[in-house]
Amino acid sequence: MAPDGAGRSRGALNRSGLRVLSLVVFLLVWEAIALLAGRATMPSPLEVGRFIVAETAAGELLRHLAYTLARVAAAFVIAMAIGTAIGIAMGRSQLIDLFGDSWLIVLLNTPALVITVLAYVWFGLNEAAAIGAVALNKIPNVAVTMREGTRALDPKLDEVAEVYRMSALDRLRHVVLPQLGSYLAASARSGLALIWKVVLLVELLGRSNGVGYAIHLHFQNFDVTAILGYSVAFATVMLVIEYALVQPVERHASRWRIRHA
Amino acid sequence: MAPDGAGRSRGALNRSGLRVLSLVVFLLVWEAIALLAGRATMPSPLEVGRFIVAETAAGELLRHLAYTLARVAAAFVIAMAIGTAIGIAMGRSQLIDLFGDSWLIVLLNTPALVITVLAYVWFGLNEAAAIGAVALNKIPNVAVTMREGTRALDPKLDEVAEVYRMSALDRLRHVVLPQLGSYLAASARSGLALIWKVVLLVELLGRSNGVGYAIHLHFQNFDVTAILGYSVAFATVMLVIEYALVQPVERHASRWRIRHA
Amino acid sequence: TGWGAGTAAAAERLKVGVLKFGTVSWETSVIKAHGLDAAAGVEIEIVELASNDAARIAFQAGEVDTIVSDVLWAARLTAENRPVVYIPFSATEGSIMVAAGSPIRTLADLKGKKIGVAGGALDKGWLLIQGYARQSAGIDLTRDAEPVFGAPPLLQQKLETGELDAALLFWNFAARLEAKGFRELMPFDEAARKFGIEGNVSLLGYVFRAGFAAEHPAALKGLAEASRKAKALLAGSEAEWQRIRPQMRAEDDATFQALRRRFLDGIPKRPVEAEQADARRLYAILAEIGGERLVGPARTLPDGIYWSGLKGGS
Amino acid sequence: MLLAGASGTLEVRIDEKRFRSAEGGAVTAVAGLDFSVPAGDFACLIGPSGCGKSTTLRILLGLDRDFSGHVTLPAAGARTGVMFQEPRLLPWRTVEDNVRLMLPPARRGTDLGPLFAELDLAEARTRFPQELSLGMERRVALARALAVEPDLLVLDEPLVSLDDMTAARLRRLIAAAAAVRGVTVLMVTHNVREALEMADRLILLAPRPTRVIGEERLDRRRGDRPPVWIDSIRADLARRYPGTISED
Amino acid sequence: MLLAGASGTLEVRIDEKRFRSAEGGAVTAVAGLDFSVPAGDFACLIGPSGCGKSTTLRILLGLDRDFSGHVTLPAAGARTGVMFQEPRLLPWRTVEDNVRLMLPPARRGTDLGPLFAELDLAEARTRFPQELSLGMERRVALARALAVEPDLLVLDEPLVSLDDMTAARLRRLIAAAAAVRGVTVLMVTHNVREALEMADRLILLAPRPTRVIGEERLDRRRGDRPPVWIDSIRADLARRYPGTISED
Ligand SMILES: Nc1ncnc2c1ncn2[C@@H]1O[C@H](COP(=O)(O)OP(=O)(O)OP(=O)(O)O)[C@@H](O)[C@H]1O
Ligand SMILES: Nc1ncnc2c1ncn2[C@@H]1O[C@H](COP(=O)(O)OP(=O)(O)OP(=O)(O)O)[C@@H](O)[C@H]1O
Ligand SMILES: [Mg+2]
Ligand SMILES: [Mg+2]
Repeated sequence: MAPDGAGRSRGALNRSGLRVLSLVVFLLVWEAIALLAGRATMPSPLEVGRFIVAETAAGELLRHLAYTLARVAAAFVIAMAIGTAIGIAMGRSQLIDLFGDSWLIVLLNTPALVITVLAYVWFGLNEAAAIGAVALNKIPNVAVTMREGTRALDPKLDEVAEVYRMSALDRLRHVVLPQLGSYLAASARSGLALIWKVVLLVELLGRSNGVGYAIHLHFQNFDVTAILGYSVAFATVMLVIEYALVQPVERHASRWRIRHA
Repeated sequence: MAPDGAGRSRGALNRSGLRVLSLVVFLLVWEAIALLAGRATMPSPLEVGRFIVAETAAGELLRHLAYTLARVAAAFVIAMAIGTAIGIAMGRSQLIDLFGDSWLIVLLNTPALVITVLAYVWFGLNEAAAIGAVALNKIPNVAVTMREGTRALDPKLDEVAEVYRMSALDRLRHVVLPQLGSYLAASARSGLALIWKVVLLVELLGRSNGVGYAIHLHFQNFDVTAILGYSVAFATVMLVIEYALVQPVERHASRWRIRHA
Repeated sequence: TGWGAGTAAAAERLKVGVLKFGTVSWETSVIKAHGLDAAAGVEIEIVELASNDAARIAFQAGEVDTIVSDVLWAARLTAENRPVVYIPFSATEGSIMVAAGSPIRTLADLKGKKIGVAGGALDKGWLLIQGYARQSAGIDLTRDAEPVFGAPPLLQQKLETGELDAALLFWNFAARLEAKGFRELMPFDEAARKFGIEGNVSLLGYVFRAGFAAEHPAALKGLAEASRKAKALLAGSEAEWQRIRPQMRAEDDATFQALRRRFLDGIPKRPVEAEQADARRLYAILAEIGGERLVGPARTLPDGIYWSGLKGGS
Repeated sequence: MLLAGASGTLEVRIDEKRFRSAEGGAVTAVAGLDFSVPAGDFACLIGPSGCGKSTTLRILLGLDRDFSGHVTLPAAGARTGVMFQEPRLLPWRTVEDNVRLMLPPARRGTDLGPLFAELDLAEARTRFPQELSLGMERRVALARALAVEPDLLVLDEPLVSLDDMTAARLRRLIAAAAAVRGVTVLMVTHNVREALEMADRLILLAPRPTRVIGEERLDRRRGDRPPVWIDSIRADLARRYPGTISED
Repeated sequence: MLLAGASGTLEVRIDEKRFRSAEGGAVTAVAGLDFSVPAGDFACLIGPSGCGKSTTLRILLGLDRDFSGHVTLPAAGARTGVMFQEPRLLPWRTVEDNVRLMLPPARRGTDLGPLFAELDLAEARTRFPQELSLGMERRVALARALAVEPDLLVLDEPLVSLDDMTAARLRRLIAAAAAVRGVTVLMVTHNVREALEMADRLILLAPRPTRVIGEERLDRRRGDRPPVWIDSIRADLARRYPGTISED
């Protein structure tokens, strides 16, 4: 009933408006907490901002951030690829599922600390061990999610692919992966977060750079401002990736869905 | 073509057979690694088993395990309930989604260390802070997964609920939650694992018991046998929960699905 | 990364794992600044790590040739067939801190109090104080008080806010607290002396794989030499301290002074034989209190832990 | 706009309904459609495939509010029984639960046995929808619509995918439900014979964007309409609406 | 068991097909069904709702191998065009992609324009399935089945949910595709008139568990079957198979 033409641009306006509002409220809440908690235990957003600027100027922040992002990216790609393959295989074949199930649960429930330490001890304190350890921590999570997604695949569409003799690759691209879309999105997002948590540990235990290393150094001095500074810097990078990359891709991939008013 | 009657019991036999086989292969691989790596950096399954027995006899293992399980359970329940509620709300309402989106990403990408330290600093070195910190680490992951699930809900079934004026509760129980089933399963499984990873950190930073504390204690001495012992003990508990509880429930909840031959 | 094999790198190179803001890095920075390593015929390569855990992993993985760790750990590794040798680095130890105005005056006053313990249940200081409290005041701190284990920075903060009544902290944390007006209830070495230990025992030291040490005695000798010279420089020169001050992360002058004083107090001054004798005694006591959970299979300090190259010299 | 009046008459006026397609571009599905069905009447909507019938039903059911126009429902708080064009059952609930869960809470305890028996679903009550044939699923959907004892019954092609025998039986069942005083029925069908057998009025629709191109009242009493009468009316309609109703 | 012979004849023998239901208990869908369709023949399967028609099709398509019996396909490596009872389109692909992706790689580049035009889908080519009406979705499914230029065409109620005009046009389209030498067609329908207009043979099925209760060859040339002829055959069949085919 509203004139149709206005709908789209109004939507776009609302969209950024709400995002900005959300950010403002976030900063206000933070400031309020800082006031209540006292400077020592909770620095204000401004102080953290100042720290970020100073640390960036010193060249430290960007260096650590770059190392961490590179590790996150590498581990992410490896974990998503391997985890998805395992998950689909387990979801499709009962045999593989029964066999691999317990391995998956054991791996899932092995502390990151244990995996990391063993990786370092066996393969040395190097980038490959670090990234491998992170990926190994994340693979079972991806696999578990993708397995559920594969189990929820629509057998009716499979039958269509079967009678029309689609090639395995076509099936994957056009039938399977689109159905796994939301599972992929979920495990990519929470996966990035998990990886980042593990990267911190991995850096803490065996690297000489990266945000995890930096955060731990400052933790020794209980420098909450610095810890929050690094944390905020990383989260900001993730926000940018999310809004500039992930969400547009997601919107495009799910444009076929009928949206509710 | 196979006589129908035999199918079910043969299936059950295969099932346990495969599981046992899988376990045996797992232990063999482990033993092989232990032989290759040398006792110091990788103890054999037997040694770890002996440690578990000794530590259980000393009363240590069960005590730490019980503490950790209690924390895991509490944090799990809290995180699943709150995370699911947030996820559904964000999936359903574009307004809430736009507003909460950036908060979610920030929380998702805040290191466990930061959340844990702040929780301890603000709320004291107590159980509530520990469990709260764990739950807070896990909530965004649950929310992200459930949001994807909610977005994938079938609008056609919603319309049915609408025209027949189902109550909100009935809708949730009979229309929404069953569709979210596989998302719930995925986030419960990988969630339990994440929680357990965070619990270790939380226990390490500020608790005087629990598996995380024990592992760290032994880590100080680089006692790989002990670390693996605790890790295996926990994984075993999880395996039992999985096979005795989660999988039967899951099978029952998805019995309506047509299974492929 | 075999034990005893050592790295096949050039004989005179030595990789040292240090914590960026840790005390070892104060020393190595002096060494580097004055070229003390080259003068002693060894080239030190510094590998910065984020935590003690990281240092131990790096050492286990053979990524660094030496780290500074405690003698108990060295003994344990040796007893577990991973022989190491040890060169004393510092005798500074942690202590129990309480607020300036705290009513806690003696160990007996700890009864019913919340005590933060930085190193966990098997921390050597914690065990020693436990033993001493039992002996002197007849109280079992694990039962009669409420120990809280946790990360040192967190415990320091909790002591400052009053959530803890006392905290057993590593010496650098204790120094910071001291600068803020906190009071030492009882230093570690005081407890040790109560058990018949004669002098300061250097419980921290450089640890090397025995095989590496055997193959590269010159490198070890060089490090020991450089370390001694660096300590001497620090003991005698204000300028040196001003130079490493940024690394110390001292937020004010009082903290800086406290850190400096404690560091200098901890410089090992006794012949290694005396050290070893006291270490042996202390080890036996700790083994008794802590049992196998603390010291591992060895009930006595294994022989040959103290690097033989130091004997008679130092 | 959606209003429930007390008039008892179902009034539908859709000035325009446009869809925006995902690939950009707009599709006008309905333009200037206007009809009304008096309380208790049985109306059939007939129009070519893709003209906008289901869209119209969704609008009058309140499922789509993004249109310009106005809908008046027969009575405030009227119960509605709906059979969508696809079965739309909950796959994770048994046949029986699929029907029972949609009942108003007060009627949840009703004995559904007779209804299932009439629909030949007695033995399927405990099965899950995916274990049924499509025709059976559609019958469950019909059971769900009838079980609520609706004041307004909206049926989108209820009788396709059924064999002649079953279809005939279900026609009688629907007619019986419609015979209850005051039940207004709106049924989409492509089967003109079926419409002529059951309806009080036919509403003939244009291709997309749809509007009403003709309304026919059928005055002869339902149940007393022999095949010859149906054939003659049909031939007459085919002559008058050549693009909509075919010769045979 | 599923074998592709060189005989050219489609032979289907299903001794028994049982489903195990999720709630326990077994459902025998087919018992002792046996029929064959010579190469190039157009056969219609007619049977009551839920008797086992779709199950039979799934078995002969090789989608269900858990049965006792034997299937021989017309030719090894024959291309099959299938229209399932529901449209089964890929919701995340456009109409055009839905058709094109199912083509054998060699034919991916074919111009689909004429086919879409005949099915009145020209303007819907770039839309997604959820933006179509059900009747349109069904037409896309038919387009998909015809586009592969099949040797065997299997259609499960292809023409429901379509208005008379469209249905008549599509009947002609299917008949034209079937007229190509050697294409074997198996079509399920509930519309006896439709079957009598299009088929070379009718295969009449019993209620569940289904088996063949009668086979009728229709010798009169397709395309030369006036309504009177169809009506008379139909009346004859209704007399001979009273439970399966109704009077009018
Ligand atoms: N979400 C949508 N986006 C774009 N176009 C749509 C959408 N939904 C429906 N349409 C278009 O609106 C028109 C009417 O669709 P509708 O489903 O109402 O047809 P119908 O009359 O029910 O047809 P049928 O008899 O085939 O079921 C169709 O052309 C369809 O393509
Ligand atoms: N997976 C299943 N589990 C149990 N029973 C099933 C299953 N699939 C089908 N059936 C049963 O098998 C019988 C035959 O089903 P089928 O789909 O073949 O019927 P149909 O002849 O195609 O009917 P319609 O004309 O309604 O489409 C039905 O009674 C159905 O309930
Ligand atoms: Mg429709
Ligand atoms: Mg069927």
